[in-house]
Parts: sequence; structure tokens; C-alpha cells
Amino acid sequence: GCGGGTAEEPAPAEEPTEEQVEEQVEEPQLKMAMVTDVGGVNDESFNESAWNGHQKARDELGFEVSYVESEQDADYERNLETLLDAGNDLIWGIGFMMGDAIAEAADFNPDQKYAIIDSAYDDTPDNVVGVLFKAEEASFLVGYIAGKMTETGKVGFVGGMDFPVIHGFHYGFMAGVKYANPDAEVLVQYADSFVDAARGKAIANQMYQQGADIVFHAAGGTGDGVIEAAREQDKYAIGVDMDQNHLAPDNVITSAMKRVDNAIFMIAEDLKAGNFPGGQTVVFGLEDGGVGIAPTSDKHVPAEILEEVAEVERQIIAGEIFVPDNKDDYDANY
Amino acid sequence: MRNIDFDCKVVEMKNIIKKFGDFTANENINLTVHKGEIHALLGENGAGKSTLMNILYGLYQPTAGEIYINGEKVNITDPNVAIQKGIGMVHQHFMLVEPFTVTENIVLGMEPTGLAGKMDMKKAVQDVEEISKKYGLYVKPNEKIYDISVGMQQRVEILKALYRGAEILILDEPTAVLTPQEIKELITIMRNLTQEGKTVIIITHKLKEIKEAADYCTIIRRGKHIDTVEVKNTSEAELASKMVGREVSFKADKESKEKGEATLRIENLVVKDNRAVEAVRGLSLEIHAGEILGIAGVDGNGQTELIEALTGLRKIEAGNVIVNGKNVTNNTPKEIIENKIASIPEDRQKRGLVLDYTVAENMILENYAKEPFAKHGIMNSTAINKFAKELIEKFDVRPEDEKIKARSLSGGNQQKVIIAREVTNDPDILIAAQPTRGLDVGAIEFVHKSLIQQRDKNKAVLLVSLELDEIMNISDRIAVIYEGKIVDIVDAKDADENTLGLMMAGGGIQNEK
Amino acid sequence: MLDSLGFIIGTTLMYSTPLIYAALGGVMSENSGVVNIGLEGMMTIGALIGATVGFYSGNPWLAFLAAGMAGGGLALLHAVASVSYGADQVVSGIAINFLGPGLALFLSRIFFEGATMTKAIPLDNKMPRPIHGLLPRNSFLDLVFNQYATVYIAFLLVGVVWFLLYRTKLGLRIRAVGEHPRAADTLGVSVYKIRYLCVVLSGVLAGFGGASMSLAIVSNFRPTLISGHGFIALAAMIFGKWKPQGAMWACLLFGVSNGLVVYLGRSDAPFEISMQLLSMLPYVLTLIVLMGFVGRSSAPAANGVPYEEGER
Amino acid sequence: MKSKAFFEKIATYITKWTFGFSIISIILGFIIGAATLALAGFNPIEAYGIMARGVLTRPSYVAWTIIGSTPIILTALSVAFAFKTGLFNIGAEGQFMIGAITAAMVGYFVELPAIIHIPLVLISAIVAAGLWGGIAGVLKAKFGVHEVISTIMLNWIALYLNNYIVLLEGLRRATSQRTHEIQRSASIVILEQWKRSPEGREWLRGHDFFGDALRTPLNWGFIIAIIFAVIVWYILNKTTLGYELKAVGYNRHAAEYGGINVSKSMFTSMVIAGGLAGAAGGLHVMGISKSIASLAAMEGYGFNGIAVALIGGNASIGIVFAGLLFSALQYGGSKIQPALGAPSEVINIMIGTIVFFIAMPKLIKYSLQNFKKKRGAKNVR
Ligand SMILES: Nc1ncnc2c1ncn2[C@@H]1O[C@H](COP(=O)(O)OP(=O)(O)OP(=O)(O)O)[C@@H](O)[C@H]1O
Ligand SMILES: Nc1ncnc2c1ncn2[C@@H]1O[C@H](COP(=O)(O)OP(=O)(O)OP(=O)(O)O)[C@@H](O)[C@H]1O
Ligand SMILES: [Mg+2]
Ligand SMILES: [Mg+2]
Repeated sequence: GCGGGTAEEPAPAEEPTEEQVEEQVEEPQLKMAMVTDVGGVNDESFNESAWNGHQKARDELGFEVSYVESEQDADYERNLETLLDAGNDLIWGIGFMMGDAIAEAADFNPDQKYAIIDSAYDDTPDNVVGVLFKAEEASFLVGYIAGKMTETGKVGFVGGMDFPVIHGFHYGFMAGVKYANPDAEVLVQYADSFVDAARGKAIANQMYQQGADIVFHAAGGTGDGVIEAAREQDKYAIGVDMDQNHLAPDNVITSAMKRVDNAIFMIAEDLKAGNFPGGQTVVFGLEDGGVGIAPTSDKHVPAEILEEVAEVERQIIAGEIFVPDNKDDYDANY
Repeated sequence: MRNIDFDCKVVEMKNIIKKFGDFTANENINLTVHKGEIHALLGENGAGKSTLMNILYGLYQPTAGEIYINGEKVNITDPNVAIQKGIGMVHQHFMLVEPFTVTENIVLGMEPTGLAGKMDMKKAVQDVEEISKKYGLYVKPNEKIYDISVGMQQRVEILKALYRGAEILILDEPTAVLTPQEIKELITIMRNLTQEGKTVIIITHKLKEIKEAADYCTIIRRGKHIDTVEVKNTSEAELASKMVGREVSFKADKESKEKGEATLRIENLVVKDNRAVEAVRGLSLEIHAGEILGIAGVDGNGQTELIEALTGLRKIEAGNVIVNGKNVTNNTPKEIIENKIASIPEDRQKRGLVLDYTVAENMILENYAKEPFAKHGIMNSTAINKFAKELIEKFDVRPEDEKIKARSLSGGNQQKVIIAREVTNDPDILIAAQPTRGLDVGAIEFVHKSLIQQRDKNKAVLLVSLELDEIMNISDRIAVIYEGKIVDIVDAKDADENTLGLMMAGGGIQNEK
Repeated sequence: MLDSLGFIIGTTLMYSTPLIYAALGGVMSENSGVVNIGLEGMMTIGALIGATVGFYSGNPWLAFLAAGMAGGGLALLHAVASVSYGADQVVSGIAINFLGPGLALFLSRIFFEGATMTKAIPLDNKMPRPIHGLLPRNSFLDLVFNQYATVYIAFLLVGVVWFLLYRTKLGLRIRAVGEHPRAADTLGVSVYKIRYLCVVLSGVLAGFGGASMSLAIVSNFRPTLISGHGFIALAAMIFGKWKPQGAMWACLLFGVSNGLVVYLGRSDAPFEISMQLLSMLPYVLTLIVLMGFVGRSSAPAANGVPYEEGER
Repeated sequence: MKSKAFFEKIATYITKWTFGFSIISIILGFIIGAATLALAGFNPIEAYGIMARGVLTRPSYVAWTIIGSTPIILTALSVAFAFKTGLFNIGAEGQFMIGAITAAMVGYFVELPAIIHIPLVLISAIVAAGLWGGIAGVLKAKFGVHEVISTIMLNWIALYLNNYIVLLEGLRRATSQRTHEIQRSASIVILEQWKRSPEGREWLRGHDFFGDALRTPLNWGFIIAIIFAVIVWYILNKTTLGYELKAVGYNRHAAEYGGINVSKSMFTSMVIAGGLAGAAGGLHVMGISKSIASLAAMEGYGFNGIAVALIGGNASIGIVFAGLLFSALQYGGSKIQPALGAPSEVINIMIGTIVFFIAMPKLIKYSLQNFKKKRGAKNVR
């Protein structure tokens, strides 16, 4: 069909065979599985990162892992149930969109452990862990880098859709830029789409044309266009969620990474150690490596700036720098 | 004088059999045609004439049988072969691409081309002008088909064949849509062609033409070869009975009758055609109860637009239509029907029937919402089927099955369904447009009877037809339409074909062009 | 100011190009009397194959052609169904729209270790930009004319298709087949051959359209890359009254309104307007134009009607 | 020789039977799907086994399949209804969204006893989407705008409208891009309160069948969809309205001549089609999602509806079964991922193949005729 009709992508062919192999060698192992949101597992973003976390848990903790992908909003509940029937010890919901579904499932299956990425509850059920990321902290760091590295004094931010989760990236970035370079200007535009690469490209082109020389995107597939524009214009871009340097090695100077993989791995460790943080909302930030900048940053970012970044990071962790994740906080502080 | 070369058999078809599924359209038909002869094929609708000719032209493959062209056995697998063999065909239903120009239609498939497959239009036009001059077939090379008269369209069809160097020309019911003058022209053209040494096979239902034009005539009935006769020593009556297998009466018998007061008054009506050109230009007319008023005219003089305007299908720009003293100008079709005007549309398949509806469903097309067929918007199939059964019975529609789709009915039977429906509406005014087009004598007899019955029931009947014979046969008064105006009205008694034909062609009146 | 204009024009061209290819595809197929709503599927497979061949061969032209062939291959299915087997052309088109993306993802996994997103093609192996670097960066002329070859080819093809349809004998036959197949048949023009040719060509063009996304606008394929373009192109073709030049104008209208969306949505825009509402502009505009200025569009007479040689 | 006669019987029987072609096409679809799976190195038997078990072996599985079929049955009815009246409604997608938006708003803002609230929400969804569909009808009737264009455009407009409305303050849930959940009084989930209550849970724990079935958001939507299917069948075949609409669909010229108002019919037809798709959206919100979220791309309910309509032969019963099949394929397909890691786009390939063969009954007829005697075969030309 048209549009998202086909955004469905299951496991690589070789996956199961490996699993079966392990099944034979390993003695009774823990089972962990995840339900992706409609982005699908190869979304170059948090779904993929989450799956990496699972694989890490498989390789290092001997977990048995699998996943189901969702094609439509309506698939979440039944996919969670598919994994429930598969007898998993821990089931992950990847993405805030699954908030309701997880709550529902947890309510009906008190003995089943669940965890959800990017979502918190007012009072979290005992069998659920909410996992949040301080995306704004990573965004602040890349913003700092942008503020330092811009030669034109203008940088840009391209958002996917104009809503809270993206606002974290948006205002964290702006704050970082301002912190590094108070009179730098930040051009902001939302594409109102996570799939329209052409629009991402057009917006980025416009920003570069207006004099920006570094553009940060938090816009999924639309971001492909942003990075493409950077390549063509031979300007800089900043990736999001994962290290996107490979998309344009000469142009993506860094990425604001959301280490969903780390988070999942850590929770898996807790689970294995028998202290599953049920009923809590765990917030990952710079402190615990839940967010951060891409390892490839040193390819383009001068060492001295990276040292400053390290210092800024320390200050943020120490609470000496306040990082806003919404308009009001930003306006109040910057 | 005719110059037939009897030693040279240009066409020989031997024991041709053609089956469509289990239905046999041609059954052991033999046909022999000599060089320079005009050979007529006569038969009722569905007798198998077109099928036989389509086989000769390579459109159908015979189930069995042999074909010889100029004595040589041939296997005509497709029209290309036929064309190579010098066979050309003008089809019963014109095969013209409407939005194309005359020239484009003629050269299609044999286009003169320059480099890179680019068409050489200039040359094409020259060629067309050349042959049209050569055979005296006048056409306007650069006009689009939908802009030219049916007569010219026919000439285009013939030119298509001649352009491909046809030696044998097949004409399938060419005269159905022509005026007497155009028919005369056509006959002269056929003569000229035979003078040129070409051979003509003509399919027709019209015995008069056969007498006039043909040398030989082969009669086919229900797919079987009945006889081949030399025309000059046979009578029309004989041909007719051979064709139908029984005696047929030609003159529709109706006793004269006093006409009542005007039921339908048309006051200087103005109507535009699809291309927003005025087609009906201030036409006025009165039709009285108990008369059949025939409108004679060449196709494309505003008949279609006139009828569509009267039935509410086309906007009336100016003028009035008054029915029983009530002004129904620009009323909706529904309102018109409610004002007791019924009509037999000229295109039975486009307007008259929903081919994918059953016969029963078609029988109630105008009354589907009325009791007893429907109540509070719920349809009552028993009532509908009962009604349909009666009409099928009464109007002898075949097959006698109200549940089959109208599509699978034959042309004539489709027409019967329409007539049954319209007449049963018990209208004050019945408009019949080309009611017998494409029907055979039997069916025609029936239609004419029904029209006359209405008249005798003191209804007003407006008959529009291109068939002058038909008009003269059953009308009480005849109005001649030319370029959207009535040029004259005469009593059928003292009407004569030639003067009418002349008026239809715009003669007789000075102020024109 | 001039730069803004340049930007809008440039964006218009970028947006319109893939649509123009696909719309031309529609024009070819439907002028021969075969409805083609499978453009979306054909674009998708084209985009995938383009990105794949481009990545592995490093030769954009090879990739572009491969994409065309992929689209044509899928179109061949449509042709078999709708020409040889008198299929309902809408239905078979819908089927193509399931098969195209399905196959695309399926193949992607085979070519890229189970990933449905292909690897990025290096800038030098993308479609060339003929006059890149000749003009001062981001000058008006640069913004307008410094486009990928695919853009120029698209407009070139508009001319080619126009010439083919209205100036060559093949074109005359194609249109005849679309208007009155029986007439063409009786003159020995093979309706089947013509329709097969046109449908496959339409697939090739749609494939090009997909490739113009994955080889020029971006440099990789993802499942969401083609999301609705085929349907927009279909609309553009109808909008353009089944004529190549008409379809082109429709695509440009669509492109320019997208350019405006981006231009008006920029942060220093004179007025503040919700991006969601702004995003409706292209579609609303299209409807308004259709209502106001275009009116009834008429398809080729025999469009969508299966034809059987030798039946009456 | 005997088998030949036998095949002949089967062949003629199938070619006569309305859904015969659909059945064969479905079988062919499974065969091609199997081939694709095998190509990708998976054991098709195993995969189909998992799908079958994953759909049939537990009450909750069946329930999920039924739940999944509800919206596509309705969008399919929408498409089919328009088809019957000569219009091609690509717009079910957008009409679905409008229905969902309306339901989410009326379901959240209005507070009423369920007995009134539920019908109110459903009806407003139907009306809103009906009008949305009606736009295409008007554009066609009054301006001659091809409904294929207008409905495509309207789909996109609906998508952005959805994203706009979701984010409106007051409707949006804080720190999220979903609307607030609709009031419980607007929910059509079966025994929703009860099964959450302690005694409900207690009872359900005791009764495996219901316990399992009611774990799913099993709701009245399916029943309502069936009712709509019957209504559609009734309208089209038993009422003067249906007579008018079909007449226009088959031959608008004859309809016009018969005194039917063609423009009005087109409008009515699109309104009804829109309403059906709107019901799908409304029931979806009332029964499953409870809220709407901003969408990155179209979800495909309308487009799947087209496929279902075609597989179901545009007939009400056909559509109900096709909808169930479609849903089963999707649900079962989602299970071969975790189990085998088999690529689930095989499902799309299967669906595509099924529709593809349905498009050409002739092919099937011909191949069947090869069973018949030579003569039979010859006559087909
Ligand atoms: N393609 C076809 N398939 C099935 N039956 C056919 C086909 N073509 C013709 N027939 C049937 O074969 C018979 C002969 O048809 P044909 O057109 O030759 O009649 P005809 O003599 O030309 O009649 P008319 O005077 O109406 O043209 C008719 O009953 C017709 O219905
Ligand atoms: N293409 C076709 N396929 C199958 N059957 C056909 C076809 N065309 C005509 N027939 C059948 O052949 C019979 C005769 O059809 P045709 O149109 O030739 O009528 P006809 O013989 O001219 O009778 P009439 O004089 O009433 O027009 C009809 O019963 C019709 O159903
Ligand atoms: Mg006939
Ligand atoms: Mg005939």
C-alpha cells in the first residue's frame, strides 16, 4: 500500500540458527524480547539500538533474545502478547507509543516483567520498569560542539514532529549552542514528517543557504535528507540516536546518541543479578552512559573542543549546568 | 454496362463453419464472387453475415472451411493478410477513432514516415486528397471525425480500404445511416469501383438497394446458405420471403384518423450540442393527439439535441416546450416523465438500458420507486418480476426470462424491452428516435405496429428517423429538419421521396450557408 | 529575495522530478488503454534496485538503468494480467502495490545482510550534477540549475514522450489503441504488442522515478522512501489530462507548493503558522486548481477496458 | 480418464461458483508465499504451521484475529460500496482517520452514560467521515474532479489534520503525542470494567476459555461490522436507493434518462462509503486504541480495505471472510518473525499474489479448461 504500509522488518535470516545453536549449548537461559514500534527494527534509530542491546545481552549474558515488529499502532498489544506466550522473562516495549499497551499488559499479567523505553508512569506497576533518557544532555553536548565549531555563527536544528520527545533534543541543543557561543544564532524548523527525505533536504539546504554551517537533526528518515544536503553542500551535519557518521563520513561530525542498547543491557544485567528495578522509572543520562556523543566525533571535532566537552559533561553530571528539555525551561534560563 | 469477368473468381468461400462456443453462427456457407461484380449478402439480424465477412477479413478464424482468393487457397490469419490479398472492409459499426483527423484515420497502420519514425503528415494529407479525388469520395482531410457527418465518415471508411489498395471491398450495412441522396451517391461510387475492375460485397437488409445496385445476391438464414440469385430476375418479395422464410408485408397498414388538439408544442427552441454550438436554432413544432409526426432529416441536423432537450437530458437555451398546456422547459427527466412523455432513445445501449441489470430491472427503470414495485424505499421483487413476466409475454421478448441480463439479449429484443417499458407507461406523448435501427424486417414490423397502436389510442407520436422509407411509411405528417430548423411540413399522403430528400439536403431553401 | 526565489525553484525541481518520471509512465500506459495504479509499487522496486546496484557497482548510470528494468519487470506482470488475460486493471494494479514493496524489502534483506535500509552511496558514485561547481555556490543560477542529471533527463523525457505520442507513427498507433482498439485491430495494428510495450515502458519510467529518489535526492533506500509518490504521480497524470506536458505541469505545481511549505515554514518567516496546516498546502492547492481551472478531464476512450483480439 | 471427467466437474463447478476464483487465487497465493519462504531458506511447512497454530490454537489468538479484521472489513465495505456505484474510493484511508479523530474527540470531551455515549461517538464518527467522503462526491459531481485524485489528496489532508488535532492543547496528553483516552463510557470493549475488577479477575482465573479470550480487548466492533455488512447488502440489493446507485454505476446515461439524479447519487454513494470507513475508524478508537496518535505515515487500513474488497469479490459475505483471512495472515505472519526470524513481507507478497490472480479469472478459467476435452479448449480464442 501507500505510505507506512510496509514499514515492517523482521530478524535477519541467520538469527534463529544462531539462537538454536546456543539453545543446545547453554543450560536454562533467561529469555528477553522486544516489540518495536512502527519504525521497524532497522530504523537506524532507537529500535535498532534496542536490538543491539538485546544482541549484546545475548552475547555477553547468554540471554535468548527475539523481537516482533509492529506495522500499525494497533499491533502493540497483540505483539506484546505474542512475546508473553513465547515465555519471555522480560518483555521490552520500544518507544513511548507503547506506553498504554504496556500498562494494559502489565495489569493483566502481574507475574510478567515488562520494561518500556521513553515512557514513564505516574505510579509504575511493580512488574514494569520505565526507562527514560536525558536526550537533552546529549543534545546539549552536540550543541556545544556546534556552537564552538560554527564559523558563520549560525547553526540549524531540524525536528521531525513538533512534540515533547523531540523538544528535548531541540532545547537541549539550543542551550548547548548558546552556552558555547552566546551570540550564535540557531535556525529551527520542523519537517512535520519522519519519512519525507526530500523535505529534510530542502529544509537543510535552506538553512545552509541562510548561512548555517552545521545542522543537527532529530527527524528519523527525514534526517537522511538533512545529511544528504550536508554532503552536497559540503557542510557539517550532526546525527541522532545512533552514530550516523557512516552515512556521510566527511560531514557528520558527531551524533547525539541515545544509548538504548546500554540501557537495555544494564537492565538485563540487573535482571540476571535478580534485582530487577520493578515499579521504578530509571532515567539514563550522561552519568551512566545512557546518552552521549558518538565515538567517531574525534574524526572532525578538534581535540581541545572534545576536552571542553568532557568538562561540560562533568559539570552537567555534577548539576552545575542546567539542561532544559522544553521551551519554558529554556526561555527561563537562556 | 456492367463488366463482370466470370472466368475470374476473386472470392470463393467453401463450406465455412463458425462456432462461438456451442452457438453456430455460420453453417456450411458457400460464397462465390466474380471480378467486377457487386454481390449482395442478405439475411436477418444474426443470420451470420457479419461473421462470414469477418472471417473473410481475418478477424475471426473459421471453425472449418476453405477460402480461395483469385483461385489461390489462402489462410487469412489476421487483417494484415487480408489487406495483402487486396481485401478491404467497411464495418457495420464504424471503426473510426473519434478524436483523430480524417487523414490520421485513413493512414493508421500504413503511415508515411520520415526519419526517426516521425510521421510525414504533409504526404499523408496529399495521398488522401489524391485517392479521394480519384474515386470521387469527398472528405475534409484535416477535420476531426466527430466534426463530420455520418455520410463523410462512411466515405472515410471506404477510403481506408482503398488507401490500402483494396481490390475486393466489403461493405457491411453501409446504407443504414444514409439519406436517399447519399445512398444514390454510394451506389454510383460502387459502380465506379467496379468499372475500375474492383469487386464489391455489400451486406444489407434493404431489398430496394439490392435491386438497384447488386448483380448477384446470396441469402443467409440462421447461419445457413439459402440461395444465390441473379438479382435482375428476382422480385423484392421473393428475396424477402427467402430471407425470413415466410411472406412479409411492407406497407404498414393503418386506417386514416382525425387528429386531436396539440398535445406537445415546441416554440422556437434553441439547444446547443456538446461542443457548445447551436444545433437546434429556433425550432417550432406542434404535435397533435392521435397523429404520428415524422421528422425526416440527415443525421447531425439537430435531431439528437432536439430529443435530448425534450426529454430533459440537455439544457434548453431559449424557447419553450409545452405539454398539455403545461410549460416543461428545462424540467428534469423525472418531471418530464411524470408529465407523461415517454421516449425510445436512439442509442438503446447507451441510454435505453442498463445492460448489467436484468430484463426485469430494466422494465421498471422509470418506475422503480413507485408502488407496487417499491414501498417506503424497499423494493418488491415479486411484484417486479410479475410485471416483467407480463410484458415479456405481451411483447414477445426472447428468451422468455426476466432474470437474465439485458446485455445478453439480441439487439431487437433489447429494443422490445424498451418499447414494452415506454408504452406501458401509458404516455400522452411518445418520442421514438431511430426505433428500428439495425433491426430486421420482423422486428421492424413489430415496432411500427406498436407506434401505430399508440396513435390509434389517440396519443401523440413523434418519430425521428434517418430512414426516409420508414418516415413515409407510418407518419401522418412529415416535418423536414435541416440545420436545426424545420424547413417544411407536408402531409404523408402527398409527400414524395425526391422532394423530401432534396429538402433534407438543404435544397429547396435559398437562405443558407 | 532572488535567492529565496532560486531556492523555491530548486526545491520545486527536486520534488517534481520523481513524480514526473512516474507520471510519464502513467501517461504511456493509459494512452494505450491500460490503467496503471501500480506506479507506487514500481517506483519502490526501482528505488531499491537503484540504491543497491549503485552501491555495489559504483556506477550510477548502470544503477539507473537497472532500476528501470526492475520497474519494467514488475510492469510486465501487470501487462500479462491486463493485456493477455483481460484482468481488471485496477485490481492487478493494487496487487502490484503489494508485490513491489514486498519484493523490495525481501531483496534488500538478501543484498544487505538482513537490513531493509541500504548502505549510503558515496557522493562521487551518485548521479552526476552536470554543472556542479561551474556557478558560484548558492547563487540564484546555481540554486536553479545545479541539479542532478536525473532532473534534466526527466524534462528531456517529457519532450521525448510528447514527440513519441503526437509526432510518430508509433504514437499514432498507441493513441488509436487507447481510443478504439478494435479500429486499430482491423487495420492490422497489434493491440497486444502496443499495450505490452507501453505498460512495460511505464514500469521502466516509474523505476527511473524511484531511482531518482534513491540515487539523487538521497543516496540510500529505506522502506519509507517511497510513501505515496506513485499515487501523487497518478493524480498528476489525470490532472494533466493524460498528456505528458500536462502531467509535467501538475507535478511542478505539486513541487512548488512543497517548496513553499519549506520556505514559509522557516524560522525567520514573517508569520507563524502551524507546520501541520502548512503541510496540507500541496494537496489543498491541487484540489482547488482542479475545481477552478481544470474541470473535467477525459481519459482515452478505451482506458481500462480489456481488449480481446478477434472478439466483437 | 475417470479423473479427467472428475476434474471437469470440479472445474465447471468452481468457474460457476462466485468465490471459486478467490479460493483458487488464495491457494496460489500460499504456494507463491511458500516458494518465497523456501527461497529465503525457511521451511514453508514449518512457517505455515506456526502461522496456523498462532492464529487458531487459543481463544485469545482467534480473538486477536477477529479484532484485527474489524476495521478492514469496514473499509473494504466502503471501497466495495463505491465500486458498486461506479466510483473508486481510494479515500477510505483518510475517511478512516477522520472517523478516528472524531471518535477520539467526542469520546473524550463528552461525558454521558454508555448507552447514549457509545452510539453518539459512533454516529458522529460516521457522519464526519461521511461528509469527508462527500467532498469527493461533490468534487466529482459538480466539478468533474476524478474521484481518484480527490480521494488521494484528501487522504493526505486527513493525515496532517490528524497530526494537527492530536497536538492541540487540551486534547493532547501531557508529554506525549497521543490524545487523552476516551471516557470509559465510550468504550465498546466487552466487560471492560468487570474484567479489571478483583472479582472479575478471580472468575476469569477460574475459567480458562474466557480468561484467555478476555485478555484481549475483545469488543463489539466485529458484531457491528457484520451488521454493517448486512445493511450494505440490503441497501444495494433491496432498496430503491441501491437500485439508483447501481444504475448510475453501471450506466449513468441510462440512469439519467430514467430520471435518476446522477450528481446526487454520486454524492450519496461517497457519503455512505465515507461513513463506512468512518465507522471503522470510530470502532477502532472505541474498541482498541482508545486514543489517536500523531502519525508518521498512513497506517494502511484503507489500502488493505481495497485488497480485502477485491478478495471478497465486492460482496458483503465475501468481504467478511476475506477480512478474517487478511487479518489472520497479518497476525499469523507477525508470529513467524520471533519464531523463525522469517521475513514478514512474505505476507505482503502472498497478499499481492492473491489479489493478482483474482484480477484475472480468465487465466484460471483457461488453465482449468485444459482439464476439459480438446474441443472445449479450442473454442476459447
Ligand atoms: N464474437 C461473438 N461471440 C459469440 N457470438 C457471436 C459473436 N459474433 C457474432 N455472434 C453471433 O453470431 C450470429 C451472427 O452474427 P452476425 O453479426 O454475423 O449477424 P449478422 O448477420 O451480421 O446480423 P446483423 O444484421 O444484426 O449484423 C449472431 O447471433 C451473433 O450473436
Ligand atoms: N459477443 C457475444 N458473445 C456471446 N453471445 C452473443 C454475442 N453477441 C451476441 N450474442 C448472442 O447471439 C444472439 C444474437 O445476437 P445479435 O445481436 O446478432 O442479435 P440479432 O441476431 O441481430 O437479433 P436482432 O435481430 O434482434 O438484433 C443473442 O442471443 C446474443 O445473446
Ligand atoms: Mg443485430
Ligand atoms: Mg452484421
